[in-house]
Amino acid sequence: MELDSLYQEVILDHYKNPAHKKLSANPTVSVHHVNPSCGDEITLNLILDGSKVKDVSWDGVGCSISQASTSIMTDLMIGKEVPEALSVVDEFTELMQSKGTLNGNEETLDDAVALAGVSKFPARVKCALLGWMAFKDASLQATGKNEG
Amino acid sequence: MELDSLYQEVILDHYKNPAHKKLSANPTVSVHHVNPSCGDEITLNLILDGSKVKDVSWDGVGCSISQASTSIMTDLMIGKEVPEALSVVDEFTELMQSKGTLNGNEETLDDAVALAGVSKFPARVKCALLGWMAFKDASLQATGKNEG
Amino acid sequence: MTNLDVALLKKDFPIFTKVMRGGSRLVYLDSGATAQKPIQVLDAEREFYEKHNAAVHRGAHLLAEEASELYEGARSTVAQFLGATDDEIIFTKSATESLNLVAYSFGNSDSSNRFYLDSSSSIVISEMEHHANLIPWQQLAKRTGASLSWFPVTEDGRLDLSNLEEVIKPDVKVVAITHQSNVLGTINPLDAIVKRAHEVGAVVVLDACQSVPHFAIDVKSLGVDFLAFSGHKALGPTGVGVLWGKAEHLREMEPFLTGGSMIESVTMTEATWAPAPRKFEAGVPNMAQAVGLAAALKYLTALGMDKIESHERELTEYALKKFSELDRVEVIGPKNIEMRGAVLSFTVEGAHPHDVGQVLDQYGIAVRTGHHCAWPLMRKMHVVGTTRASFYIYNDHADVDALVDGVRQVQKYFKV
Amino acid sequence: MTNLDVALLKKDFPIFTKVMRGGSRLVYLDSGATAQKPIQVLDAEREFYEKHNAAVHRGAHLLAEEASELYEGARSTVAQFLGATDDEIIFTKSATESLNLVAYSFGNSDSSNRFYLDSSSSIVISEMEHHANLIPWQQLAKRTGASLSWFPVTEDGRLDLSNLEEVIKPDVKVVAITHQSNVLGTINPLDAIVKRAHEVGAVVVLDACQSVPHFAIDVKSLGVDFLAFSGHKALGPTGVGVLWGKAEHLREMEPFLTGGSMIESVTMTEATWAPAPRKFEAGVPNMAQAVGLAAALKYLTALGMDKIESHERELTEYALKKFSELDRVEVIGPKNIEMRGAVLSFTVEGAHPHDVGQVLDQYGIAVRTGHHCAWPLMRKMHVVGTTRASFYIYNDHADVDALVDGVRQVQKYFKV
Ligand SMILES: Cc1ncc(COP(=O)(O)O)c(C=O)c1O
Ligand SMILES: Cc1ncc(COP(=O)(O)O)c(C=O)c1O
Repeated sequence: MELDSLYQEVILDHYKNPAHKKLSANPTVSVHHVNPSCGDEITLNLILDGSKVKDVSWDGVGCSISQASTSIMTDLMIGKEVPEALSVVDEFTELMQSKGTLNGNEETLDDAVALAGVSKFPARVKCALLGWMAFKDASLQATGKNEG
Repeated sequence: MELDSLYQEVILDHYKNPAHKKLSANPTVSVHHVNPSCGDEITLNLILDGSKVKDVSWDGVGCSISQASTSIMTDLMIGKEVPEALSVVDEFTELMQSKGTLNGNEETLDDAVALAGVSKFPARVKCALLGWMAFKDASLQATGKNEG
Repeated sequence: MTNLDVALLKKDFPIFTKVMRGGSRLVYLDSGATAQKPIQVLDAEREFYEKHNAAVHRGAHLLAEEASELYEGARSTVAQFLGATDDEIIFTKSATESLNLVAYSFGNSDSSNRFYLDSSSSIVISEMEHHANLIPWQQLAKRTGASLSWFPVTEDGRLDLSNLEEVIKPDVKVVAITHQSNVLGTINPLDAIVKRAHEVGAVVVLDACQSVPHFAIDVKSLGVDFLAFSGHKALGPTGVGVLWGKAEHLREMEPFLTGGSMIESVTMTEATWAPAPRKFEAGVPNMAQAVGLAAALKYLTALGMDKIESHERELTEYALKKFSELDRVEVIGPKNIEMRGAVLSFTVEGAHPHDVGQVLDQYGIAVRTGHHCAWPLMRKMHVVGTTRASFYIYNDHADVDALVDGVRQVQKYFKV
Repeated sequence: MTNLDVALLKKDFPIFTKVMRGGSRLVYLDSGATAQKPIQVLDAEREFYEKHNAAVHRGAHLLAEEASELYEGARSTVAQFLGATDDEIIFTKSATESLNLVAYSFGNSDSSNRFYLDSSSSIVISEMEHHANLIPWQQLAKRTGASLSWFPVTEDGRLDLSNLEEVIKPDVKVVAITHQSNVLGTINPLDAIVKRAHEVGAVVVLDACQSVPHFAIDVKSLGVDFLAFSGHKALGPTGVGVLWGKAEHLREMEPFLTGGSMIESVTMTEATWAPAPRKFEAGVPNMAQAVGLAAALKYLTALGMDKIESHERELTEYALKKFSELDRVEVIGPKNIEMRGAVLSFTVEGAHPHDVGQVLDQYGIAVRTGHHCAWPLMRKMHVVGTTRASFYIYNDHADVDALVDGVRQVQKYFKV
């Protein structure tokens, strides 16, 4: 079933047991993002240690895709240097916009390749990107560059 | 030719030699009407003697239909009692809106029956009515009733 | 037993021959967002373009005459459909434009105009408004300094009219309210609202997007002052909406969009306006769409608005009953059929609306998910969003059954 | 020798099979008012309705996905056609709405916004503007207290730019100007205007209704800030227009119509906006019309905008020559082909434009008569109105000949 390419087992797992879904105190930067078309919301706290991502935590409401994707993202980002983290965000964004033509590089994206199927469902791409965009925004703010 | 039912000889005559096309002094009421879709304009002066139409004069720019129709109207109205004049206006209006189904009563409308063909050309009905509507407006103003 | 021959009329809608995801047939339950179109509407539009296309009101030639006659004929059709007179019908691009038109026109009024608002005036809306009947009034309030207040919604999804006289205070100039909620299905009773509004000299603006397509409307007996709806939800083309307003109001109102065809005379520094409805229709209008909408309203009239109403009522009753048998599924909005239209919002415990919609899509079932452009109402109902099924003339019991089965599949798929 | 195979492409336009008054063929010379539609456009619209119809951006289901993709695809097509980026393209219902959008948005700005106007600001237009690019600015001036001034038009129908620096004074915030006059055919040179406007910090709003359909446009090389055009004059459906604006401007601008799909978040008292272009597209959009317009622009692109330009140029030159041979007939506007489009306005001595149009109609010739929504220009040119022939891709020498013969018939009929 086409649906299974969207809802991979690992996604449903992350959905049921999201990682880092509890806001840590004293973030370097805290951001709030919404998806206006469905009303999903996320608050994301980022703690940097120099240029290193020390902690990413979050809270919010959303569909399985946005919840799982955010969960996967946090696992992936924690411990990375900011520039590397941002390049992973770009790689993931490209994967999401690929309309099913890319599979994703497991070496850099790890569990996030399970989301490759989302790219075949244009209405869901924004769900998958919600947490990642929040992370990108927070990182740019934290490192003093603005998004615009 | 269909066109000849629109441009009757008598219309072209009135167009070339319009009657009462020179504003008389000291009108009881003077009105200015425009046809916004083509830019035709008319100023009409009405002089009443009691409830009798003593004089109707006008000036303006417009197509052959509006000029001839106004000219014919003035000939028809001068000398009439206002209520009678207004009922002739209504009769003419009905003729114009008949979409070619009426021929017009020559007894009451006289030369104006020559305009019956206009009713088959919806875009021209407003041309034919311009002077008549100005006259109606002036009469109602002069006799103290408002148009609205 | 339904009142409409659904199988027969469905043949008029080419889209139902489409093969959907997973090879399923189309179960279209999203007419609340936009309705499907019968060939009669598509043909009417096409015929306009193929045989009569010209700019209306602007040419002396045959095509312009024919186009004008078709366009003005469409206006008459709409007027008849609503029990209004021709000159009270304004063609807009959508209900959204219609509502903005009223709000902007009021904002354009100077203090000599009865629609003038300032900081001593107030505007009343409700908690169940679609954003289209909410934000324009927020903005008008912001521009004029008027205050904004609203009728609350009760827990069971009804308008709370218990404090009618306190909500519609003497300073109220506008009461803008929806006829039927696009989320809850609730049909709002208007009599008391209209009576109280008129008592304090306010006008009532009715958002009839979800009512005009579904049951017979007579503007005179409703007693409201303005009514807006969208063509595309009533089987009509996209890109056309209607604003009806009482003639006396339209006479006094300031124009909104300005430009060609809405003027009486123009100089470099000033302009005066043509009478309504022209005053409100600047530019070459959406002629083909108006003609298409007229064809749609004729189609609905031929089916019979009363039959449509009972058909949808019967279907909704059936759906409500079926849904009451589902575990861990909650209907958001009135659970009985009284004063309720053919819209069914629900939540599935443990599954986000977006995920519900996605699984249903796999079975060819098209529903809408999210906040339905009624975000404040979502908060009020304590949900992040809902899944909404909305029924129309081409839906039947089999569609409801497909939906119910689909919801069970959702629960199975997500193990909830 | 023309650059287009008119006989061949005409087969794409069903309306040319129509039999006109007196049994004549259709000689359509009113494309300046609205263009005829090729089947490719009609088919694209119909296919949208028959196979993909759903509300865009609002559903998770397949139809909504497809509709969104088609609608956003149409946006890309328009962007490519203009040399713009996708997010700079706003779909409106018409050029009239596009121009009103800009004017209202500026009027909605508060003093922290760069588009804010007050009594210390001024707006510049020209004497040859269509009412759609005149009255919205009169109204904006009235609402904000800004002053309104304009470029005069010379006796031969050109923009008088001799006092450029005095007209565009340092207090000017907006220069709104037409690219090509819909009455005179004059194409306005923009470089000096744009340069001076930007020097004083003003934005240039271009009314491109009569240029976009007729020759290649690249917004970047034009250097203007906003550009508006109507789909229906470019072979597209009625009910769709475009506003292009520089991304940086759209970011800063206030929204115009408010409602669904243009928000970021909403409470009962406040709302924030989605990024452009969404911010400017409230409500379910004119989806089928946007898709139809994209098909129209693809049709034009396939013909080749440069070919279209030379075709029209050649035809206009021929018509100007033919008209110069007519007695007691005067061309209103430039009499040579330099910086001039395919619009030919004229007066016939002794015959009112309305009467001229009526006689031409008898021969199947569709022209427009009157003030062409440019009343101030009529006064300036000392005429009550003109008869206007406007050419497009489906016109050829035979059409010009028919027109010239028709004018002779007018003179004969009215003995003038
Ligand atoms: C130069 C010009 N500007 C603006 C408009 C207005 O276009 P629309 O009526 O399609 O909004 C027109 C056409 O009528 C025009 O020719
Ligand atoms: C109740 C209600 N009001 C207003 C609207 C806005 O209609 P449109 O988007 O067609 O302008 C809708 C539909 O989206 C609606 O359901």
